[in-house]
Amino acid sequence: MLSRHGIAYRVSIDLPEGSYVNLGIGIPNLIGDMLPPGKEIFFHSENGILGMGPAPPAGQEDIDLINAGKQYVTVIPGASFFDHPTSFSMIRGGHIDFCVLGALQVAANGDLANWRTPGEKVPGVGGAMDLAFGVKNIFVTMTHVAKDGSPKILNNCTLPLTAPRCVRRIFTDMALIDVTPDGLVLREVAPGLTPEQVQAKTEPRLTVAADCREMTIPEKYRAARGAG
Amino acid sequence: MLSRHGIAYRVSIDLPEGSYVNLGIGIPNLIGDMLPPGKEIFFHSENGILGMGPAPPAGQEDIDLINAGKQYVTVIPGASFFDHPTSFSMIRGGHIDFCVLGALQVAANGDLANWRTPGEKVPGVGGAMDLAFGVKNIFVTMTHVAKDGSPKILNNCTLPLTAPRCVRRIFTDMALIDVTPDGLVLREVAPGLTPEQVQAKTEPRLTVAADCREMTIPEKYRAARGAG
Amino acid sequence: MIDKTLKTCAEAVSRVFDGATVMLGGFGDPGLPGVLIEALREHGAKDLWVIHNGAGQGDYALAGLMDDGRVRKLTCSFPSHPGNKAFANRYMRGEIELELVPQGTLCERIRAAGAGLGGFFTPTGAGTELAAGKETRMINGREHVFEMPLSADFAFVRAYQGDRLGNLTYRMAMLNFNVPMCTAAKHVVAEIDELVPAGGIDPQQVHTPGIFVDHVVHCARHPVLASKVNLQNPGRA
Amino acid sequence: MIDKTLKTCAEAVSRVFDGATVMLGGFGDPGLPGVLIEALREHGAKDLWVIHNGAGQGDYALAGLMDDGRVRKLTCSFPSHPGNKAFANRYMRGEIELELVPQGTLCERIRAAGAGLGGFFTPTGAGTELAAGKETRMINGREHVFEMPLSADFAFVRAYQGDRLGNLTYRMAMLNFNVPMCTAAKHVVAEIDELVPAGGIDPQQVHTPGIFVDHVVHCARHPVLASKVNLQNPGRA
Repeated sequence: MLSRHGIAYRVSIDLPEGSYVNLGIGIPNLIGDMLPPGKEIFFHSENGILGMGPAPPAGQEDIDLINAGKQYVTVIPGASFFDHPTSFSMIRGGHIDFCVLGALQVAANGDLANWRTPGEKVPGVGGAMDLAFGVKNIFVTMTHVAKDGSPKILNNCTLPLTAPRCVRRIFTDMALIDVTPDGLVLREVAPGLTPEQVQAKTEPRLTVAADCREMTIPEKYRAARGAG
Repeated sequence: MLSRHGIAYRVSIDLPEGSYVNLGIGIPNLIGDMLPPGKEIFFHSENGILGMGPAPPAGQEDIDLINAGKQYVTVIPGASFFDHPTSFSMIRGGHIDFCVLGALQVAANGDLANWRTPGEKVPGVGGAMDLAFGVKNIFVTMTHVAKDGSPKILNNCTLPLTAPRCVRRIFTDMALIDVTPDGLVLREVAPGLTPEQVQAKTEPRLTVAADCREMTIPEKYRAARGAG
Repeated sequence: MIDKTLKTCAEAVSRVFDGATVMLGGFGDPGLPGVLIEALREHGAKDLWVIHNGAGQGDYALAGLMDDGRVRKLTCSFPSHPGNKAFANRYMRGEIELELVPQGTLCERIRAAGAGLGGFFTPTGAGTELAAGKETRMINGREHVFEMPLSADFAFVRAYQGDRLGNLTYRMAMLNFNVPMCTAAKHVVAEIDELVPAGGIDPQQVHTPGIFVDHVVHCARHPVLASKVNLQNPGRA
Repeated sequence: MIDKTLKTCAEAVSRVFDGATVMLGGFGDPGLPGVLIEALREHGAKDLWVIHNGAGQGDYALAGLMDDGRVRKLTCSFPSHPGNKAFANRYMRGEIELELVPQGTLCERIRAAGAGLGGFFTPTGAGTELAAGKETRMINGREHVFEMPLSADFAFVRAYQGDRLGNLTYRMAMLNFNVPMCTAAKHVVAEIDELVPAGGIDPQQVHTPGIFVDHVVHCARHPVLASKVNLQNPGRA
């Protein structure tokens, strides 16, 4: 099993140098710190920033520099600021290469549900739909199962969709799974797990890739197996 | 009768301080020089300039600073540059207060024809339609009659329209005429002319305004009566 | 001489009428017109239709306006921030109507209004509950949703520099909704950190040309906002 | 390290294929990618669909490309400049197809493609011959015309400053069509007056963020353009 940081680490390996990437709130937010020094990736924030850097040291926050999650951030050399229409042109126009989002549910066909939780009083969508519809490669990060142990990778989403058929790759604490036209393909399992154990926690049938392997993850990013 | 500069002078009186104005090619281009010192008007150019000033002295042209007519221009303090979508948002979004255009024909209902001349080999529309459809107040400047003496203010335009029902006021070498829901209203005549003489060169019936008067135009802007 | 400066935000909001549609700029704190919103609270206009990305936070600015019971309808993308108690309470009692719009569609609808367009087709939301009841069309093999322009009677924004002609610049992430909102309302007011002379802003660096702005008010930022961080903060009085 | 710089315009146009759609930036001379267009003439690709505001002038750049018989179709707003003999001759012989679009609609269609929209309704042109055969709709009591996005395989522009990341700024009236065209093509190249280090452009002053640009080429302006005026001219070698 991977820790949250382990999931973020595994995603970071799949982001190529020179790519333009939007990170959602939660696990995706940990990815920036996982990149090796010198691997240049441009992080986009919906509120009009391209080229976000690490969080500022305490006391050095700039009142006018926050990300879409309302956290204070910094920018790297070569960054740019722009207005919302330009920012969402980047998203909807297919200019962002990767978006890494959290998910409540993912279906076998790539349907994503991540904007509306059951029983919430006030709904809020923010930029989630724009990202899910607009970005070329949607990566999802999440725990493989819900707190009650039920699978989050389902035959069909039961929660309201963020976007249909948008997810390309799923990164969980148990596995790396690709969404393909032929269904879900298990590419990697977390250290110590077998494909069968992953399948047991996944509703749709997984095709185990011929070269399915155990993830290479530093020891510090592994986690004790969860209750699920 | 007014000279071309006389027509431009008469228009300049009707442009209030603080207004945003787009000037077409030809007579409208003369208006900037007619403004009294200190009357602050912001001139817009479709290619992305707000706050155009007078033409530069020879040898001081800037290669990157031309207007929509491809002439070298200058800018005044407080000017701004922007891209085409922003520039045409100003036009189409109703932000420009006045546009002064030349015309081939104007109809009694305000229809304007000014983009396609008879017998031309290559048609070109440029920004003419955007301006005619988008700007709040369309002012037309032209000679009252064509070179062959035929009226250019007609019951119906015979040339392809630039925009229907867009013209608000017509400035010619003979008269100032308003387009109103009740038809054309003659407000002013050029020095020495009578309403009857203007009507004789105008196809639709003109309503002579109760306060119709002779224009106040400096002597230097008057012209000998044309052959028409 | 053109002079769009006003002395006070009270003066700037004085024309707001009951039932008016009001765009409030900003995303989070950057670009939020906190002083104008407080002036609007003082002013007293009610039954407002507010257009903003969120629903406010804490008890200042928009949250305060909601708490005062002055907002009839909110068009936004993200009213579900945990700090939005003022909205949540009134929404759950059915006292505020909510129009929930994806963030990119929201800013594009505002831009469309400012640009004089009659609406547009966007892929965002097609097949989801946020597109329920909306016109859809297949374009280039993809389902699109038709969205209408969104305009307002008033738009209030916070900018960095401004001049007497209404030209504005923004610092960093202040641009956000402020740029399109300035184009989409009948009456636009910007509160600004610095008043500079005409020509004090390089014409290539104007973010909002003065043609879109009716008034600028030079004032310190709203105290809650200005107090949030200490360094790099042009909003401190 | 990201490095979008190329040494020559020849290299930058090498991928252009027969039948490609090519956006050429600029309005008049400002922003015109004269060196790239000359490289495209040398390159030899034919049957091109060119999108540009006009049809070129004189015998250089786009006019030269037309004269060489390499343009199959032109989408533009104003091909009727008296200096456009190369286009006029071929057009009257029926050798070039012309799609005539009002200038504001042209740039908005390009922007729509870059912004991932499926088209929009505009009042411009309704009831005129340029809207003949197009879908129309009454919106808020006014007739609107439906216009589709306009994208391209390649976009070539001239900018002022650029960096290795593709960030661009423009001087004065150079922005024009270049800003939207950079967003609307699969492969975007900018020739630039000055190459600056990453971070050399203030993030608030970037006109075209590098995400939209594939390559930058640092080179003197096309000799015809650079020779036009003597002063205030950053394009002189």
